Amino acid sequence: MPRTEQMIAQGLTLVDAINEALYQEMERDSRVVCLGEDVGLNGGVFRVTEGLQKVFGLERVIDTPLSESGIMGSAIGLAMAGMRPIPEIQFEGFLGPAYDQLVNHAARYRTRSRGAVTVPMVVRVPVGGGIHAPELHSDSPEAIYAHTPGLKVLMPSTPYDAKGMLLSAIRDPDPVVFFEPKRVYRSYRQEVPEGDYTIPIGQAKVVAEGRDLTLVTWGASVHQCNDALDTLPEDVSVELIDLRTIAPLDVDTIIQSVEKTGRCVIVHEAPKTAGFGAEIATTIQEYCFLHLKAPVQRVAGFDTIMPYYKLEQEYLPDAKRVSEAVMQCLAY
Amino acid sequence: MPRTEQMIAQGLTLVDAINEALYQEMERDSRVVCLGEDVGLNGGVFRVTEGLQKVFGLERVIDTPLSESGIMGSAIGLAMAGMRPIPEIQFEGFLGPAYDQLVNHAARYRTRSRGAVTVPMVVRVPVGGGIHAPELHSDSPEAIYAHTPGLKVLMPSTPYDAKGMLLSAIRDPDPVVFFEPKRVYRSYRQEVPEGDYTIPIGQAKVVAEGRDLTLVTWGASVHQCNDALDTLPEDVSVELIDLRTIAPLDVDTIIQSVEKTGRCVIVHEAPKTAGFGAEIATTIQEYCFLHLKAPVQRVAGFDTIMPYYKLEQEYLPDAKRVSEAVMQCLAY
Amino acid sequence: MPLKTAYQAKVEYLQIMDENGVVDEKLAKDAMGDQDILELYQYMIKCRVLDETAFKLQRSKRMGTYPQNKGQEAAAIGAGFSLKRGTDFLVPCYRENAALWMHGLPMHYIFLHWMGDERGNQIPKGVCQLPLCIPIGTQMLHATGIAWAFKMRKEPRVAMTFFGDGATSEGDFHEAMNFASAFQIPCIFFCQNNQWAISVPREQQMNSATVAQKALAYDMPCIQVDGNDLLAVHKASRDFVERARSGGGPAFIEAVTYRLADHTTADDARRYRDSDEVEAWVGKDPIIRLRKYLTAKNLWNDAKQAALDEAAKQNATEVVRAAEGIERPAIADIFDYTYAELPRELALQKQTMRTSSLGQRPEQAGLSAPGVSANHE
Amino acid sequence: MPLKTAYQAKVEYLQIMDENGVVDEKLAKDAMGDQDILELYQYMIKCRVLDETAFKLQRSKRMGTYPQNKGQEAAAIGAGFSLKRGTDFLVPCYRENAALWMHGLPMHYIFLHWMGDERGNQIPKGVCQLPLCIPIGTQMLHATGIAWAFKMRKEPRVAMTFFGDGATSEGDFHEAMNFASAFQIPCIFFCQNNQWAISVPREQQMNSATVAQKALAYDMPCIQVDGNDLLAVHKASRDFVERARSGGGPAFIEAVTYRLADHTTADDARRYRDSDEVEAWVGKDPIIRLRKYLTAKNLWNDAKQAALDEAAKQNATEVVRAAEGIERPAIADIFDYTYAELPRELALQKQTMRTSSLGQRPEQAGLSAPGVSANHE
Ligand SMILES: Cc1ncc(C[n+]2csc(CCOP(=O)(O)OP(=O)(O)O)c2C)c(N)n1
Ligand SMILES: Cc1ncc(C[n+]2csc(CCOP(=O)(O)OP(=O)(O)O)c2C)c(N)n1
Ligand SMILES: [Mg+2]
Ligand SMILES: [Mg+2]
Repeated sequence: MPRTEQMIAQGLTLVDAINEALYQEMERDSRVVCLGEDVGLNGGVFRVTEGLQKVFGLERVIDTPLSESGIMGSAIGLAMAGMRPIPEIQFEGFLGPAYDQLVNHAARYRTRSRGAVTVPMVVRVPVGGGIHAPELHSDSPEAIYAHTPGLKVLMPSTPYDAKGMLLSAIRDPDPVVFFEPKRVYRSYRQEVPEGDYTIPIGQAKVVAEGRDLTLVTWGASVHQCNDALDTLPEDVSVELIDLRTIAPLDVDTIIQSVEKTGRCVIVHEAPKTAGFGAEIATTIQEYCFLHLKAPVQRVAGFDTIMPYYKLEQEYLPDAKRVSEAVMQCLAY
Repeated sequence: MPRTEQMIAQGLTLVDAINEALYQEMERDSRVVCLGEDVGLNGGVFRVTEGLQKVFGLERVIDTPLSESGIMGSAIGLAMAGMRPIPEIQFEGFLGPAYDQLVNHAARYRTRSRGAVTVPMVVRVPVGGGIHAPELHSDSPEAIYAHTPGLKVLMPSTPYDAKGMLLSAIRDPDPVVFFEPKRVYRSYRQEVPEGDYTIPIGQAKVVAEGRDLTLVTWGASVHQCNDALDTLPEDVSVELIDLRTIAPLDVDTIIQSVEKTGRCVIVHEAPKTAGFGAEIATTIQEYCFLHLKAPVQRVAGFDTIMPYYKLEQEYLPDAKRVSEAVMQCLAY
Repeated sequence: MPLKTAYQAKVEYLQIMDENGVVDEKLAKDAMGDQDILELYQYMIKCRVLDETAFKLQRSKRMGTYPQNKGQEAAAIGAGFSLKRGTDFLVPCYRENAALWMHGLPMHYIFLHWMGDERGNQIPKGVCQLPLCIPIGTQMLHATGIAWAFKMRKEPRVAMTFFGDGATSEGDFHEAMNFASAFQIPCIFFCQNNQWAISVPREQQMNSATVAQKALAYDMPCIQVDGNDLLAVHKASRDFVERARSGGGPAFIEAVTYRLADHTTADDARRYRDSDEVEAWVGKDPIIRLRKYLTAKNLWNDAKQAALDEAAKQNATEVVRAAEGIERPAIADIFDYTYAELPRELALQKQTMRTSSLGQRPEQAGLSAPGVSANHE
Repeated sequence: MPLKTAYQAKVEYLQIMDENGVVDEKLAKDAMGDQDILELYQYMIKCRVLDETAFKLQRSKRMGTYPQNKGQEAAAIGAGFSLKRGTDFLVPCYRENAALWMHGLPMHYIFLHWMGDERGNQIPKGVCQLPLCIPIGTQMLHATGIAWAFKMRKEPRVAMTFFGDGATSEGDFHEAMNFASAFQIPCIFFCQNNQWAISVPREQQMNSATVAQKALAYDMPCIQVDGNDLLAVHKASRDFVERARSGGGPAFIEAVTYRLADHTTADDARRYRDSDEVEAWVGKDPIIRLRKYLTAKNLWNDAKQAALDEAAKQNATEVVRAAEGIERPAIADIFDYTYAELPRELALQKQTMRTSSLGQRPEQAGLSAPGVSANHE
């Protein structure tokens, strides 16, 4: 939606930036439609689609029945028939009922039809913990979808990236899962260009340059890692990489950094075992074996169910756990 | 079912062994019921439940509607109410529609109810490629479920292990996903004790001892790896580990081996990226960093959709790819 | 064009007590007696007060997001009252507090749940119910499975599951209904059609005239009742429960009611619905009509109401005290309840509260004690 | 006990031509003309011969698992014939070959599919259909989405999706029906009720008297037709298709038919069903009754049949030649079609046919060329 005075003065939140990308792309491309539970008049439970129905009408911003498989499956059909659907799944926990349509259909059509049928769509999903939400509203399932060939998996951590990445995603000819870290939704504002710009899918970002150790993360954890950097001793120089795209992975940016630093800590909210951190650590030891001065470490969610909110802060990796792991890795 | 003459003379196939475990446990424990598509009169599409309905009746060996979420969800209810359900999902591809019930319910009930409600059940699922089956009948989704706290994930590779592991699984108080590598179903026979025995969940097996390199694998790939061993030069001594249980992982057995050999190759059918091989490789470099003489390597499925059967042999890791990786790792 | 009729069916609607508390005498004969009405009325008042209490707790940040029950008390309790405590099984969604309490759940459990504490789900032994269910539509299959176990073991027990109008759009609803019908499982499906699923009105959720007719797809007996009419809800529930208990199979009940409050405390319903509509339904409040009925029958008066209001307030205070008085949950819980036994890696995580291998075995890094932290912290 | 009726509905059944080829003249008036019948009859014979051909190919290991269509030709083609080629969209399951061919798919594509070759799914430009769908029940949502796009763009186009009786038990069936109904999407749901889902008979799959009544849950127009009666199938399909095209919304058709063969070539139906039942249905074969009808009308005779049989055989030979004559698929295809563009890691996998990093960059191990293999191989 057009910018408010607050946005002009203070910048955009993550919610604002995504809303702006949707608004601008819907203006530009009449094939784009948004659909999902409560995305219309109510503007979505996080107000990400706020105002869009008023501008683009009931036919392009669609309140669907409470039916995630229905949303995903019919969005697949819309995409096949030449539309550019942007289904919203209200919380990452509710990807569950839509799993089959996403993994066994959206991801497979191009290859199973040898290019005759394609599914250009962007599945928007709020993700992650830290907002005192009820059960199944705080998970981080990105590894599941990164393990699914045919899908691209994105997770911006800043308003600026969110807008540019979402515009890329909508224009991408393949299905994209666009995870939005809900903890960042309104946590701060940032200056974001008003015009059209894209951030290429598959490019990580070096948030801070450093010599001694590489810190790799994505989503809300980028901010925890940034906090951790502030607590480290002056003479410790850490390179912080925000993955932005989880699949396909930007191997080169990671490798270049670790070849320089020789040490790496990976941070994510999802449970450690078989989380995406494992893929990164494995890739690093494959390619940087002779450069590594210490084993790659993972600071991740525990291998338990994400707890209800009284204990969620203990579950989520925080700046303290990150900086401790950094110091231990440096001491190795 | 009682042994046939062929079974007495030549041993049991994997199908026979699983059938025998089901038969014996249903005799022993009246709470055990099997349910799924075509598991009754038809004995399952792979004949794993052959004959059971005749012995135990329509109430304990149940042909359900074509409804995987229904099978999984009602099995959860049965388990909660004191039964010991063994749902069969006809092929791993059809876990998709049951994903939500398995991951967001079966796996979570103990923790979300702080032990008040538990889900002791075994989900039997034929898994993997290599039998010229149609689409979605040849996948290997074990990493997905290994990334799900609350589930145990098993995949036997031999008739002997299958019987003992299935008996353990049925008696386990938590939900177990029991993957049955369909390529092995009837590929050979093995002597299997007739009586009751269990193989503890969480224990890997050292199939062959060796000095120079550790080969870690599970399911049907165990046999490919065995074939690969035969093709290696005489003086190369490889330790082959069959994981058997994927979650919880037997870290100790792997670490002990790699501390000795200093090299490791992991083999699995699933796509490489974020596959379970990544977890193992990461764990190894975490714990055996100073012992490693070469980067841990993965011989896995490609990061593509499992192709239709004309090309499946090119997709699946075979003895050649395994032995080549072993030799390259040794040459590092 | 057709030659013959292959199937026909209809859905009937039941109301016994109207908005003015006037009952249809003929229909009322077989309904609940005045003593029961009196008891349940008091329950409903307590429930309403607790609902307001929870709302206030949330507003003062002493509770997380909370979904109010306001206006739906008759539906919940009329149905819940048809079940045998300790025998029949109740599988809730999250908007039938009164039914759960009636069926034996200590009231502060539900508060604990919404305070972000799993102990609110730790159903005491002997209380036959599952914890609240957040993912919509998923719990009906559990009820179906539980009731199926009763049938397999030939126990004269029934399961009842609650869900909203929105929940009927999920695939799991369909699969549960089909299983229950195909295997003639003693499970009662109770839909609280409160007209809204967050911001989506029922007519947009589905194109059908009633929710109840969804049962026709499964040849399952069904009825639509005035969900704000305690008597109608209870009579339909009781009859179907007893029918199921005696082997008659599953049934579906649509209770037509209304969500008088916002969807949850995180919602603002003024964004999407008219206050006129809400006003109209305020007049149909299940509590108001019961009071009118009881007053007309000389079973109730202002003094009794004042005493009840006071008791309800007192009760709320105790519930809040119980919910807030509990010690902070142990962090060990998140590990100890993942499996019956702690796997080794998880035990290590529990012990060190770390996932990094160096955090778990600092000796790897030449550091000494587990959990050692860098000295700058 | 109820006060009033909230909803009522019925399902009607249509048959125009009976098992002896005798038509109900009144009903037949508005049905297909004899020229069309003649053309479709020939199509059905070709389809039957191709079906037998596929069966034999499987038995001689020249094809993988194959699901026969035998006995269901009238259902498939009667429905398919109601669609406009190149305009309306057809979303199949896997047992309606005749409909796909009729709708423009070169016949050998389906053979290629079952020969384990994705090129069988590479639907040619201008042919408005999706490839065969293996996971049951999942494709109906795609049809719903496609038809929804037509509606959004105000194109006078319709989608039709095929599925079996078993498929109606899946949650996705329900979600697709509800979406189509809620948004009044021009999608026709065509159920081939062939009485079996592998070994599970329809009466065990569901407890309802008809499949068609499932549409009542969504207030969706529906009909049950004799699925072995080409005229009835076509009339119902055509009417609903045209109704949808002109904005009338979705509809559901249950075609009562029978799977005369095994479920697939991997199945042995004698394990679970009586030969008596099969025999009874052989008598209702859609081809037999058409031949009787045409013969009685003097439109057909033995000589014509002999010529047709010969042509059908000839056709089958050509189809097999086309399917088997194609070069082996390039292994590059599995990489090239994963995404529109090859990501770097995938390009490396394609180039080296290795996933091990040392296999991809052997120089890491001090070895020279990519793809180098140990010399013992
Ligand atoms: C599977 C799933 N999808 C989405 C949500 C988010 N959500 C919570 S409540 C709700 C609406 C529920 O409506 P209804 O079933 O009518 O119950 P009510 O809230 O009206 O009692 C939605 C969409 C959820 N909890 N679970
Ligand atoms: C989701 C899913 N579950 C299970 C299967 C295995 N399976 C293949 S066909 C079939 C029966 C299908 O019955 P129906 O829908 O009646 O179609 P028909 O084969 O009779 O044409 C089953 C269970 C599948 N392909 N997909
Ligand atoms: Mg509702
Ligand atoms: Mg069928």
